[in-house]
Amino acid sequence: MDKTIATPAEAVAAIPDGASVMIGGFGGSGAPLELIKALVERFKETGSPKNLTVVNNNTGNGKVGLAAMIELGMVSKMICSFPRSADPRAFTEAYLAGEIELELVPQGTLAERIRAGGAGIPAFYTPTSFGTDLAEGKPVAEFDGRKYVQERWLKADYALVKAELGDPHGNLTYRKAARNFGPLMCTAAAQTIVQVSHLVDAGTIDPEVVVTPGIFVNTVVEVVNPAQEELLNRAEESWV
Amino acid sequence: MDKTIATPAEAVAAIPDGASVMIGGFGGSGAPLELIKALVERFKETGSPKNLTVVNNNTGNGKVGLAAMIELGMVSKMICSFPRSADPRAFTEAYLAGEIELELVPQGTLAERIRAGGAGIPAFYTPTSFGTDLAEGKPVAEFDGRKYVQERWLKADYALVKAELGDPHGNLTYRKAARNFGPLMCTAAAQTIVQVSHLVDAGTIDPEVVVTPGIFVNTVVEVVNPAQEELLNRAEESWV
Amino acid sequence: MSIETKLTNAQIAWRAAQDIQDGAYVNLGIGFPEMVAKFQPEGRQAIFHTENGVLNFGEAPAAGTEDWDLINAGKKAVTLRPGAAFFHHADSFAMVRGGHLDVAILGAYQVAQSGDLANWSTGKGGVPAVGGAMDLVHGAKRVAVITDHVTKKGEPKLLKECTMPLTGVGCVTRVYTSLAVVDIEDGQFVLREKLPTVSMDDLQSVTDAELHIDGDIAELIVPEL
Amino acid sequence: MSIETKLTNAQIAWRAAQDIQDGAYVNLGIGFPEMVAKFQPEGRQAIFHTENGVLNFGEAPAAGTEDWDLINAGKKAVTLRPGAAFFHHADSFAMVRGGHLDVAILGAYQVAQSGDLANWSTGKGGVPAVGGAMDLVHGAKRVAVITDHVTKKGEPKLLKECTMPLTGVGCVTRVYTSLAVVDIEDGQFVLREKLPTVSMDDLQSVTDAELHIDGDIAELIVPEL
Repeated sequence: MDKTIATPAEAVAAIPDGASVMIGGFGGSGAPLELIKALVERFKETGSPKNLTVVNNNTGNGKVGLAAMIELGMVSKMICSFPRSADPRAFTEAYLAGEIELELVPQGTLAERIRAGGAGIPAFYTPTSFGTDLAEGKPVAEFDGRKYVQERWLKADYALVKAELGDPHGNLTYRKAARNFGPLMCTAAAQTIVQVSHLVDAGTIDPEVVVTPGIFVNTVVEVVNPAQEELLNRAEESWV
Repeated sequence: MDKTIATPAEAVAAIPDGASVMIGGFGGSGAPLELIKALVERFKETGSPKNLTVVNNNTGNGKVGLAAMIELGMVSKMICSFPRSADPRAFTEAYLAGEIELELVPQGTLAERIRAGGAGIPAFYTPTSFGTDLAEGKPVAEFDGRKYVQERWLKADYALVKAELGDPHGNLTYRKAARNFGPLMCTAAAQTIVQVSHLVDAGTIDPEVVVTPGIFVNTVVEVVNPAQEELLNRAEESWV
Repeated sequence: MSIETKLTNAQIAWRAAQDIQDGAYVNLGIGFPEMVAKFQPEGRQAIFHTENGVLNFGEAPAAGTEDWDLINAGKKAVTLRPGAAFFHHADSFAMVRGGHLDVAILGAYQVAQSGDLANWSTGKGGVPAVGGAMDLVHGAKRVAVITDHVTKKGEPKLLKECTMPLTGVGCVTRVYTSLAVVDIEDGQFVLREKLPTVSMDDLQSVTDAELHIDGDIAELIVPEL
Repeated sequence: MSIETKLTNAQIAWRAAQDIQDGAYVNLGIGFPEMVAKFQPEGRQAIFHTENGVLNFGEAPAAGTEDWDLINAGKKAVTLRPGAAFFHHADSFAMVRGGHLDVAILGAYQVAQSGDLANWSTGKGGVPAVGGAMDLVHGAKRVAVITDHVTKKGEPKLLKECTMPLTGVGCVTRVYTSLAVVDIEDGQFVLREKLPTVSMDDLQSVTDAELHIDGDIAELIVPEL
């Protein structure tokens, strides 16, 4: 059992035009920047992948990471809860120009839809968004005298996730609040690709502290000392 | 913030007749035996609590733990997936005599219903049990060409759970496969009472390895060297 | 309109903090509501939850010592207190939606006497963003709003009905404003406290819906902060 | 009926094990199916999942060294292999229901040519018990059954339609029996392998539904175990 691969470029090489891609992270925390950078570089060299549907809590910040993907025109649709950031220009401009589609989902509903996708639950009911514009067109049902909105699972072709420790089975731990959407996205994609800051031997991670069991992971690539989006932005780095 | 209490007897003192009680464990692994024993002793002394609805994966084994509760007549209804064990006589006899009601739920549906109860999801759809006797009377819906059964959340008045480490905030870790239903039940009860094998100071448990965050726990009681049901049964212990 | 004195945002946050019990689990909205954490009364300690998977976080670290993997929902760096826990987003919103938070304190564009809240979209175009607000309003045991009593243009924010897109229906039970503390009960605004320098008539004149009175109206304290 | 030779349970388990690929994630039902783990072909290692929250467990420990917090779904003590993980029941069944298992191998009272499976209740009263069977049949990418070809009374178990209460509808795709390997395709039993000592007529005589032929029928190996 060895799910490791040598480089981020190899890890993302198969992602085709038109794919749906879940990208972990909440803002910069947990963003798999080296996997994203490999995608960006591939796009700059080959023009692919493009027309991507990306699932992320946000829509990037500045000119690196997801924001760079959007500014370069790789993304045709965003599914997210909060398309704002300190420097949201890439998304804002594309959105106002009608160049990118937006499916806005309340944050807890986004998380639960992804979990449902991974857990084989095609639909569930939530009180969230009842009576609001974001519930328009969705079935409503009453349980125990309260009204709820039906939401559908969310799956993707690929998930790109950043973890802390990883072993060749794909068992993962995360770092602090960088955990956020990572464990959910790992479960909900047909192919889950994870960059880990430390690749360790099978058996090194205590089975008690594994957050994502390897069954949810297809590919592991070690990226030591990964970049932090906040620091890249403070240094005004640009991938565009 | 101090959720600790001195003894199992005090921890379970408020559970009234007719309460619904989730009890952690899969067979003996994870069974909170000292909390159960305190309930049993209270019942022997006072005749309460009785007419309990108990949620557990099983229905006890031998003459200790949940089996003793059933044999003593404390339980009027079981919600479980697998009412069999090496020595299932307590439940079998009560059930065949019509003295105890049984709601049989597929194991994954039982787990998901409890999770849904804790997560504010009043209903969800699952492929499990579609077309079987256990789906009778439940709404069916089709998603993407496949049929699913609607299941409702499951909540309880109390949860009795066994954990390994616990701190005064109620943060918990578990021991090996004794984790099973514990983290779910902690989230789904109005009052969650946990026996921990080691009570430690706040800050001792690494925030990365907390399995149940304290927000889901109301009462923590330390029980060092807790009994293991399998060993009690091998020693032919009886609480009846 | 003759209202000259009003509470600052910090003072509103202070007032809201007085109602948070020791040991309460609390979520504070991004921005202004985050200030509430600073004003916990002596001897009480709330446990703060952030949507992105941290329970029991503390103050901001000193500049230069930030860990950008340890942030709150507003993407600001935070620290941990003893007894903290990390968890993923589905567990985080299980806490929210499942009714495990004692209090959520949010900002508002508008609040209606029905308890409807509008705080996510002005409805005027631009880029809409909702975040966790729609989950929070249906999850916490108590949903309170802190807000200036009127908009920057002086228009009422406490309305008969919201005109902006709703965040939630019938979800708010108390509003802390720059002029008053108002409960929402049975589809009515019930005035609990007001600044002594503001008359009932003046207060009503900047409130779209009727302010009802049910028992004494206490004096809204103006703390020195 | 002239069938004298048949595979033992161990031999059926051996045959089923030959179809499990290296690195496959596998759930084995309680009892007889657990035997499949013993017969993994040289050079392949499957990862075994148990409903009660363990991935990558190994063999039973020596008697006297059991840890009763480390058990499988059959409540038998197990050990761990390097790269194991513990998780709670909802995550465990997310693996099952979410389609993350490659193979589930279960026992059966009856299997129908439609792929319907009955393996949880004889329908005759007593205490019903379902466990995780109904979840497993709708979750794993491939659901296979291992079973004697007939009941202890000699009645067929491969049927036109199940008469006992169903575990799942149209879920089984391959049946390993004591006499044959049968695939379920388009609502038909398709014979893939049979014991060379058993004639087609004899095999059909102990099979309620028609056995179809689609290409060669291979010889079912009788391993020496």
